[in-house]
Amino acid sequence: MISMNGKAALKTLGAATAMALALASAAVADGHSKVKVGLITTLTGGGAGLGVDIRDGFLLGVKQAGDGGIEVVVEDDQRKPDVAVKVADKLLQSDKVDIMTGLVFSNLALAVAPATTAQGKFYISPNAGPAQLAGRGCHENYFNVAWQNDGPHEAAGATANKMGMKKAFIFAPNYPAGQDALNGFKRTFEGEIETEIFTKLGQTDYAAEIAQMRASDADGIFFFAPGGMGISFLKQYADSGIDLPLVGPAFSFDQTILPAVGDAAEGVLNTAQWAPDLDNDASRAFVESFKAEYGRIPSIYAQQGFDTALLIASAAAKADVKDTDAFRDALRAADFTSTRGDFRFGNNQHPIQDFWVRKVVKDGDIYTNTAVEIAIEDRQDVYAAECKLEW
Amino acid sequence: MDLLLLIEQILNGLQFGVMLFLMAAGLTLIFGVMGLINLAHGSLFMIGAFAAAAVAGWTGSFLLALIASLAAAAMVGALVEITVIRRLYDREHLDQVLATFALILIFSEGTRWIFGSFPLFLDIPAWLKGTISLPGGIQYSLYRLTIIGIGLVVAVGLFLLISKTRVGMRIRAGENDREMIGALGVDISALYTLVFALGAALAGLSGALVGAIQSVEVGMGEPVLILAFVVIVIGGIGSIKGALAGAILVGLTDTLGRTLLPVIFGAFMEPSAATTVGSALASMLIYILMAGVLIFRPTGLFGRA
Amino acid sequence: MRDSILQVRDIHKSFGALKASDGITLDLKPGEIHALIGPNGAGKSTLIKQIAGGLKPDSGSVTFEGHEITGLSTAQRARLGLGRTFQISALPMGYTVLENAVLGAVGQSGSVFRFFKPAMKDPVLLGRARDALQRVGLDGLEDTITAELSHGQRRQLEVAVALTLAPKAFLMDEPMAGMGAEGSKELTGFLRALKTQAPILLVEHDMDAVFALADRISVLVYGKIIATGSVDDIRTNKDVREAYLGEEDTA
Amino acid sequence: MMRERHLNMIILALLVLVPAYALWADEPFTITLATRAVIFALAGVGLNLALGQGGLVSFGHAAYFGMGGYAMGILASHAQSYTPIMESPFLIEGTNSMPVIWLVAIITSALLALLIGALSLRTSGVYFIMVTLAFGQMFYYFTISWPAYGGEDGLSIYVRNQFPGLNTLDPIQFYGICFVILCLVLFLVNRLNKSPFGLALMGAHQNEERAVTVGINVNRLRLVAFVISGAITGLAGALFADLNRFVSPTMFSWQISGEIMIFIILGGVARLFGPVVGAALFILLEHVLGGLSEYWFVYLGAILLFVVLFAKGGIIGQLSKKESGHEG
Repeated sequence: MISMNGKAALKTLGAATAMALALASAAVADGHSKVKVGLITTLTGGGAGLGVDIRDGFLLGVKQAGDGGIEVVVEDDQRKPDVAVKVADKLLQSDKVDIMTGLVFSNLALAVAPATTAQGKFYISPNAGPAQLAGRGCHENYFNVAWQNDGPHEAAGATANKMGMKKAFIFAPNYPAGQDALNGFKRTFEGEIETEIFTKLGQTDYAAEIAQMRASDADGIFFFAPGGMGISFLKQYADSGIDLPLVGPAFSFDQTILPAVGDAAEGVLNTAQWAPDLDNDASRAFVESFKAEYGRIPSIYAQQGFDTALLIASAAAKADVKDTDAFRDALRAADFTSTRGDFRFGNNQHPIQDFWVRKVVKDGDIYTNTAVEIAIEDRQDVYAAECKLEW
Repeated sequence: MDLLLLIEQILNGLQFGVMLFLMAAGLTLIFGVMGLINLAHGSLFMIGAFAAAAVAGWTGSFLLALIASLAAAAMVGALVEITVIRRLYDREHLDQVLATFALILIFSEGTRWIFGSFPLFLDIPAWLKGTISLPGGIQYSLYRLTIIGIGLVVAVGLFLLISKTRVGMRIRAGENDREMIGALGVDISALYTLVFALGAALAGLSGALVGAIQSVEVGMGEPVLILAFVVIVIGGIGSIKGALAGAILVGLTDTLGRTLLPVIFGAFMEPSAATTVGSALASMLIYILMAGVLIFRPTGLFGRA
Repeated sequence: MRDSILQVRDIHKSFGALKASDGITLDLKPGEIHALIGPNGAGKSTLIKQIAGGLKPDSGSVTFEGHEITGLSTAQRARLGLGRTFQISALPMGYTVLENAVLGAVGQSGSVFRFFKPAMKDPVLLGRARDALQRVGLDGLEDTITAELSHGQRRQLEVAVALTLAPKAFLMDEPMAGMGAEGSKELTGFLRALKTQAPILLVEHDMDAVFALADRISVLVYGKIIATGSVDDIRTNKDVREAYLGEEDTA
Repeated sequence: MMRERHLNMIILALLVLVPAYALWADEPFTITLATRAVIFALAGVGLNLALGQGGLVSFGHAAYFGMGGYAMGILASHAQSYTPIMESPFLIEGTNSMPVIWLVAIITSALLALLIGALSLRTSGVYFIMVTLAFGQMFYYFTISWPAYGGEDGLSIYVRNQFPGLNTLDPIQFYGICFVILCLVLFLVNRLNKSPFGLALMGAHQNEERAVTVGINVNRLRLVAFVISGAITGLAGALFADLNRFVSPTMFSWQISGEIMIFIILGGVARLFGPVVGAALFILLEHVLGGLSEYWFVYLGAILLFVVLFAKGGIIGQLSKKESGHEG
């Protein structure tokens, strides 16, 4: 069914958890200071679903790692950069956290991460991976556990090649992440771009774009439309009767929004670093425990939050967080069992990892994703070359 | 761009306009009769969509869902009118703005409290799915065509309601002279509640109709609200006719703008720059339209001086 | 014969089919009170707006002290010296009596765009304001909030504000409206004294006051002046009796 | 109950004492919060001039707040990257000097207010509210979709801008700068309120007909007030950008316009210190309620609704017996 990555670790959940617990308690026993983590994420307003999943995944990870060594302070950013900066100040100045994490959106991460690292604290991104922080603007205290933003789009380009797409109709909202998305796709896509369109950020009616798709000569569509925009597009596209194949990054097909899209998404291929049925023990154990704890299937955001917690726990077990250099080395080692299988950091402290092609399937009453095959193996982002960090 | 595509885009603009009309009609009616600016109108749009999604989820019936959206929005509207809004009629616009802004905060987060942070599912019913062939070979979404139809029926219904019925006569009297209508022995507070509930129901219906092809989520109402304001400013406050004209003008401008502008810029710029500049300008186009109307007709196309 | 200060020449104004001003010609001479009377709907408000500003005639002209003012804004006409009072008191109700008068002085002096020096400590503005208040007999109520004034006092304040403009003519819209008999009588005396400073175009419903005060009367019916003349001329004018007084009798 | 003047003195004293205490107790975050409150207050003082004194209910003051923010962001980002803003027809370079940035923020936001004001003031009442809101949204969408200065990502300025003789990165010193500016603006606005201009502006708000018939060009009067108002809010935007060392299109969003209005109504419309009290209270509520519940906006909405419906005159109106110069 699912091809197993040959190099994937074969540890059982029990072993993984036991080890994490052991390491965490060992950390305290070693006299390492407690690690204080500030988690800022979007808990109110439009993007709250993603933030809730990151938080829940992270807290589950902390819990499984044994909560003795890590203390978490959660704050809401309301999806406003200035609020994010304010609560970041609170966490740094008032709560005196050692590590910051949690932000969902790139524009918020760009507001918070540089200020955090400039104060000698770590920022470990569980989601947003803007190019600015991966290339020339990389920082020794900035880590990304999810992906550089272009990754899923590059994987989508590779997937389009595998699908046999020759002339692509591509669109994304007109904002930096959207512009990066189209560039990422074009980087790996080998066919020709038939039409390229920028839609308005937050646009919910795609009738005009769908009409253009119908009129075009394209043989496939790549799109990036996160959140509500994706729900709207997929429903309207399904109703349009156009049968060009779709491909896109997971953001329009993830567990947080699939129930709202319904059968309009069924069968569509999309790309991410993880899928809920990924065939490795750590992932299986994570999905089971997340379901048991929260009563829903975890999204990639939850998975990223979970992995972030595991990474921090693994470093805390090795080094004292007050010893910044040692702790950084421990983070760089990425000595944890990722739910996505292989995981290591590149020189810019962003993941080098496989991206999967996933397919939306109906499992009973629930829509979810199943991993189909690897889209790109061991992918490192292109910005890493511009990063001057040396370990 | 060929003619068929252009016609299809005009239909899309029309459909978008009709949807805006359903929002703007309620807003303009409420302003015309009660002199109230209601920012929470977008919340009623959202409530309609959530009610429809919830009922469609329980019963599986889209018609019941539409009825639920009308009923829920009208009920919430009437409730809000009785508890909060009627204290605002004699207040300054500033108080009205802030009180209804407060209502937005309460409704948005209250909805999230009840329904959770994730978007809800609401789909087009099977009997409205797919496309039909129009003369000339245009394949057009049956559902979007239905929205245009419903919008036009509502528009005609509103005109008839206001021009032919007793309630309509009272509404017109109320627009012209608020004291007069009280003197005529009409129960003015009941009339106001009715008008507010009617406006709310239209917003709720609009939310449900749109919810089937978009995302039913918290905060879905405010972008539409702001567009509805632009519609009213262009059409003239208090005028149903103006709301219809303004809505269709905004719908067409926005839809045609975002498809045509990048093409036009493409004629003399390199493609990716044309896409960027064209899209940036398209996002501002309806506001530029509004500014243009203001320069020549400060009270809107159908507004009274 | 002395030149007119204000002249209205053949102005026309229509709203659709309704001819609100149908060739009106009218003038105001120094030292006189010229009353404008007419039944409801005769077009008095329309005429006043065309004289004071706010409504532009379709044709015809309004001249004030030799200046053509037909195209000027209300504010510009005011600065030329056209003082105005309203039927319903138009005063900032939250201001004190003195503040209201100073506001008039600010408008008169053209000092609106001074941002730093306090208006209520400016001796020139204060002097002008207090002077005007004294003339209408409100000098004891300087610090009273306008909203707390009686109806008659508000009328007086309206006149005082108009006085701060050192007007060359007054345009008064029903100053007697809502006044008791006592108040009307007092105001009548005041207006009679005022006309020597600047003539008054008086629009008034109170016939007793009009007949007691006016030097000349013009009668406006359906957008036309049907008669202009002295009090006696008007009393005896057949057309007026028919069109106006007759109508009033049957009303 | 006390006189409004005494209340204002107490407020000023608190604005000195709270940060001083925070400094002594080594709670830098409290200073950050106070700085935020002072900057929001300044934005509110700007809007209050148009809204309170002038009766111009602008629902689009985020446009000037954002404009000030971007004035800072653009100048500082060019200074940061050592690239000129433009080279022809003449050279304009970036800068990281606060006074220069403030000046540019004031001028650009004043010009923007002149443009929007000239168009919007053709309308009145509820049209004006909607039109200003729509223009604000226009700039919001423009900044998101225009890629040159970061689009939705905004601009990060890594080092706070410079003020001669001060270390602006020290929270208390930056607070001091903001506080002094607020005091200065409050002093100037107070003079303005009492000047012939202020008398005419508030007079025209209460009775436009009267202002016109005493010969005041009300349109020009309001436009000037609107421009000054926009300029003050723009200055606040520049400071806010420096506080966060970050600007983004959300500074243009309509929620910001709404929040600036909230400061005014919470504190008291057309009262000099209304926005100051309102902003401080808002920050406090945000801090306290935000910690209580994920759904704290519901409580904020309820409090706001209560104040609008039942506590006319805002906090200052409730605490002081003297009515302000006119009926709010």
